Amino acid sequence: MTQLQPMAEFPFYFFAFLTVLAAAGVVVNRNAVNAALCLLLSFMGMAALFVLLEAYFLAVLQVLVYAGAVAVLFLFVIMLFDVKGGDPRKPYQKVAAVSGLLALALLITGVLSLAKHSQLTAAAPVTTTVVGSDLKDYGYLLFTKYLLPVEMTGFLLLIAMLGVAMLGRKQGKETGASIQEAGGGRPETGGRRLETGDRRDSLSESRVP
Amino acid sequence: MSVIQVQRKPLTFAERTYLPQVFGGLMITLRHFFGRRVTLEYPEQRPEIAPGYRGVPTLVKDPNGREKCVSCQLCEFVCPPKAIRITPGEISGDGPSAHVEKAPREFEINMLRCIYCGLCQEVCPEEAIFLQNVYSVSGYSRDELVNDKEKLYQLGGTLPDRHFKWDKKQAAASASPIAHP
Amino acid sequence: MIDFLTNLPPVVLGLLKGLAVICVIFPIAGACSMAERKVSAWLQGRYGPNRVIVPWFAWMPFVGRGLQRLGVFNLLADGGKLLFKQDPLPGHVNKFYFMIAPAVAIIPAFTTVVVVPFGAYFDQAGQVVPLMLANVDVGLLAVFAIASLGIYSMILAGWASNSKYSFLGSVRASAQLVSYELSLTLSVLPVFLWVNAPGTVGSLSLARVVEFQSQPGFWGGTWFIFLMPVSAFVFLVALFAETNRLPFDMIESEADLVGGFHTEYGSFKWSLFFVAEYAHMTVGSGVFVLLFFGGWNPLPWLPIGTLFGWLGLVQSAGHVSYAIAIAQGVLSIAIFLAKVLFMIFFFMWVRWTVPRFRYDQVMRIGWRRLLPLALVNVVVYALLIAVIQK
Amino acid sequence: MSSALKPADLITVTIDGREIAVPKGTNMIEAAQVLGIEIPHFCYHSKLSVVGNCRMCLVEMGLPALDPATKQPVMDPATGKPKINWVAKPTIACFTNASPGLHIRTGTPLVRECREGVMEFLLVNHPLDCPICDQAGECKLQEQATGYGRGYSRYIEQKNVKPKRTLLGPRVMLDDERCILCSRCIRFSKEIARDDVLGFIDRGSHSTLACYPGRKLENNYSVNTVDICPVGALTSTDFRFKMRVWFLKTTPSICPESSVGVNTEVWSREGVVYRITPRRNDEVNDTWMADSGRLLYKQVTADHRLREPSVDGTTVAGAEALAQAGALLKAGGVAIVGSGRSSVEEQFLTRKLADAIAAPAWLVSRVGQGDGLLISADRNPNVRGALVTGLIKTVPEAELTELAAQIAAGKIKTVVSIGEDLTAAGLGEAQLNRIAIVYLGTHANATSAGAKVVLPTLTVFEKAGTFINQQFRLQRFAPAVPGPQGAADDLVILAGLVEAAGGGALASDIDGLWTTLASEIKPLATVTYQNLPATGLLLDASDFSDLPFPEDETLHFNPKQ
Repeated sequence: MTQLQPMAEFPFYFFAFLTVLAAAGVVVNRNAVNAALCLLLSFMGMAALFVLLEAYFLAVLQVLVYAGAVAVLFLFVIMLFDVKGGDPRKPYQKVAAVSGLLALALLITGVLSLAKHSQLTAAAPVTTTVVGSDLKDYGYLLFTKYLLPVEMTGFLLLIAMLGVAMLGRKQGKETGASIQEAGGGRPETGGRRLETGDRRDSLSESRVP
Repeated sequence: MSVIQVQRKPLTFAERTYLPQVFGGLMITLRHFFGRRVTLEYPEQRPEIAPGYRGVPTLVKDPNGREKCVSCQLCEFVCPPKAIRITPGEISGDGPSAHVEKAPREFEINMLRCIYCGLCQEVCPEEAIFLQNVYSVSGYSRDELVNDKEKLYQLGGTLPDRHFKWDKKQAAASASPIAHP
Repeated sequence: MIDFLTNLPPVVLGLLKGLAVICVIFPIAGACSMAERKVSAWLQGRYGPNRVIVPWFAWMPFVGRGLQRLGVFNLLADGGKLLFKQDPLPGHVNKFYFMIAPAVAIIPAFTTVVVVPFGAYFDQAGQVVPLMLANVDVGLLAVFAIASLGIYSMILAGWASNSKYSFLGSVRASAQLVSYELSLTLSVLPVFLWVNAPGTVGSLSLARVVEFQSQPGFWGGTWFIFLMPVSAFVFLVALFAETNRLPFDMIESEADLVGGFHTEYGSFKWSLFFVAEYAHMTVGSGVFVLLFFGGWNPLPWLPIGTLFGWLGLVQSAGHVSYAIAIAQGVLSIAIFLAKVLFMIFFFMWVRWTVPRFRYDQVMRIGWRRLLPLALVNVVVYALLIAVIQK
Repeated sequence: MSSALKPADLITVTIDGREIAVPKGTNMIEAAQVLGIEIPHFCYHSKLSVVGNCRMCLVEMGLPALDPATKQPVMDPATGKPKINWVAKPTIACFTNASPGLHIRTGTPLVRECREGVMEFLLVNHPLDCPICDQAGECKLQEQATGYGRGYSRYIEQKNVKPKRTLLGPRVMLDDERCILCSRCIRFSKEIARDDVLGFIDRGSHSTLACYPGRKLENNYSVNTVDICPVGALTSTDFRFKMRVWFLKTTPSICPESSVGVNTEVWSREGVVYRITPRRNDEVNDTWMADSGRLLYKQVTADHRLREPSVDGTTVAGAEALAQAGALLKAGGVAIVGSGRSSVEEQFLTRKLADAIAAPAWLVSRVGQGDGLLISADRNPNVRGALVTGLIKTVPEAELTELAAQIAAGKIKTVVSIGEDLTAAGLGEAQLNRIAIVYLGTHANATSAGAKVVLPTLTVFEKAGTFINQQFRLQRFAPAVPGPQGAADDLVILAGLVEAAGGGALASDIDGLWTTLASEIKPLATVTYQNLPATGLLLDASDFSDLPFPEDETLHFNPKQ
């Protein structure tokens, strides 16, 4: 399989779109649980893409670590903290706008640099011995060449975790936090536990009364 | 009286691992696995009814086939869940039981209400109502589970009678010079 | 015929394989539910279900009666009941998640079967060809990865049910599953360290593990349960927790949580959870057998190849004999299946013997007993293997 | 009773060491009762003469010892009180009347022994019939055998067997075996009913109660013998074997038979009335009532009972029938025929209705022959209620001639009849054809059959209310059983009609209505339904003293006084 065949193109586009859409869903979704599940879907799409690249090991790791553990923890935390939904009438505040712009700038920079420094136009031939498909090579690379990036990524994740813990602890006092913007919370928030009539509404728009 | 504080025996290492206990338990259940079955397969096999068992309340007749109940309604009165409903009636005419004067015209026991306490049997002055060994009551409707007089006699049958109170009374009446003026 | 099958387009083949999985696992899970009832009855000195019978079988002189007493037809009755029961959808639930949760439960449970080898035959070159639907290199990890997705069904079911019991059940489930996954994964590391000895091509294939246990010789032919009993023990305990079987069925705990995450479910949706649990159990048992019980090898130090030799089931070189290959496959599957069934029985046996742990006990066992044990186990075996294979 | 007497008339007697002041000549059973001391008795009845033939009320009696010389009481130096000479043999309390210094003792071993002996003899031939005996539960023999009997029998011989079903009259059945020969029934027939048909025949244990040959106990008070029979010897053929008394709930009521206003007790179980017995009221009926009044409960379940509201003969919902009636009332030209059988409250609402639409109102009289005892000539129980509430101004006529004339003149288009049959009240077909009738009543009759709107109401056993009897005594009755499903309380219907006719909203519950009644009707100013005494309240009748009431003398009532 040196080139993506027409037959194989459909799964690629399908999963690629799925991944991107789900990722967008994570950002846009107001309900924290929905967002977390979109994140899961996005992870699964990534795993599927890995499978299409015949990087089974990576795919499995993606599922095992991110889908099987990280997203579960996210959901777990969302449920335990019972994160309340943000105010739907003021979805985008200044902080959100600024951080959004920053993120966009970063994305553009990243894409541009990638386009400049790599051969995106001529796809690299995909071989069965692509780095990462062999367990031993993968392990070797992980503990030598990529040790620093891995550790740094881990450190970043730790910071993110701390941030989440902070936000979770102080929720309700501060506004403009990203988690509040994301909204969410269990359907029974807002003291409407047994009003089943507009359950779906209260799920998607549950707010602090 | 002083309080004796019993110190709990410290667990050994083996006990703290919990594994010997689990293994012991597994052996016990395995013994049952191969052991004798204790289930009674109900419709085919019936449990032995102990004497004095309080089953479905029934009405009985005396050995001469006479209805014993005189509808005194004491059972209706004493029944804690009010399961018994009696419509009293008079025995008129010159039949063999005419001297008893009173008999239930309708006698209903609602088995949905009955709690099998046996107070009706206890209170009956005529020894006409007995909780016998019928224990299986079922029906397709609520009405079916109200035993009427006919059903109650059918369930009750005849029990030996030691008193023959009314027969004696009849004999005395026929011997008396003033009973038939 | 085999040629015809292998020449089918991959999509059709995939569909067929998927269908085969559903057709095999569903009845097995159903049969397990029946077996559970019978085993529990026998372990408690009862008869268990023994009443249902289908007319045609009732006309058979002895077989029908025997099958009836065994409760075989209860399976049909149960299935029919679950299919035709009214399917309740409570008004207070989040309908979308409530509906997909059972599907989310059943998909990973069935998918894991794909990478589990359940038998083998020797081709004419004498090479072992494992019988599995997808021979991927990362076998065991794939099982773990996919199985770990099953937890979403419980989280979704519990959360979408919008009831205290369900929610508590799913919170417990997620915590428990994440906790024991660590021990589970760590416990199998020594096995693969041993299998993937330095100098060989690394693989996580389950077939490789069985192959290792099928080699003649002392170390190679030994089942891993003898080589690393602690690993086997940790794996087994973690497996109980991962499949939510008693004494770890925190998520159901009918004593305190009514029905746990599936309190609000009924009928067919509920039965999907039920089937998923048994599918997990079946696959878990299979993995355990493959890793520690020599897979389809009949006895320790008695590889299946030797058995085939005794039985004359050996392919002559250069000649393709489907008959022999099929006979070998059937025999190996039978051996494997027998072991798996024993494991399933063991699961039930434990369930009807050991009382449920308290939730804090579950957490303590997971983090303060099992995890350190697994870590020490890994270190010890890493050192041991390094010393032995130097 | 004693409070009306001056203290000077009272004498002090001592019963079981406790002193009580009673009028001279008071029966000692009654005196002990005032102190809460029960002296068991069978034959004694406070409203009958004393014969003392059951011997159950034996007590020890003593009088102060008198010094033969000074005729002064001898004082006991130990207690400082007069010395008592106790009579050696017991005496019967029922024949012992209060005399100065009289002492009796009711709890001594001698008295107890006497009672045990009497009980034993009474029970010698008494059959063990309690399971089939209708008196069980209210049987004095049963109670006193439990309270004062020996608790076991020493009698092993054959009991006497006597006839068990002798019909003394159409309503009274005699069971000879159970009779304890107390003679209450004989005395009642002779002294109260003045129909001396009963007597004892034969001797010893063969004594039996019997009617005079060729006669029957069939006077209109015969069932009172059943009431006073302390055992189950006399039973009512109507109530016999119907229900055990311990299931029955009693509700105080008033007999609507005539303007005597006999106080009654309605015995019911689960919405079914089983019998009516008299309730003691010494100002009205003592402890008696007429047999005819006892049967009135049968009208509750009578076949011709109206059970559903209807318009033009078609069954409709109550609200619709009420609306139709309201429309007729609003149309004008209405006359109201009230009823002397309605309660005071209903008559008040009827008056309100008449006031609201300026309609003329009449009552129909029912006059028969009074029997001088408990049935008066006026068979309407509550004509005086209509007078007091102002519904009518004068004693009603039997025929509604004035109404007939007005209908003939075309002035009346609608007649509201409160349970009265207009054809019986003198309206001919010619008149009835010209009017629409709104009929409120309990039972169907010729008028309800031709009525435009029929609104079923409740009988006296199903509602609460008051009657004013011939003595102008306001007496209360309470609901004993629920009415039929489709029937509504008269008060609710009348209040609804008043409102529909534009008379404003009035309370339709008895207590709410009484606040209005008390404020609007002068003689009732201090009364509420709840505080009415059980024996009734005598109203000031001076406003109506010159009206020509039809009643003659009856028990406790003499119009000539």
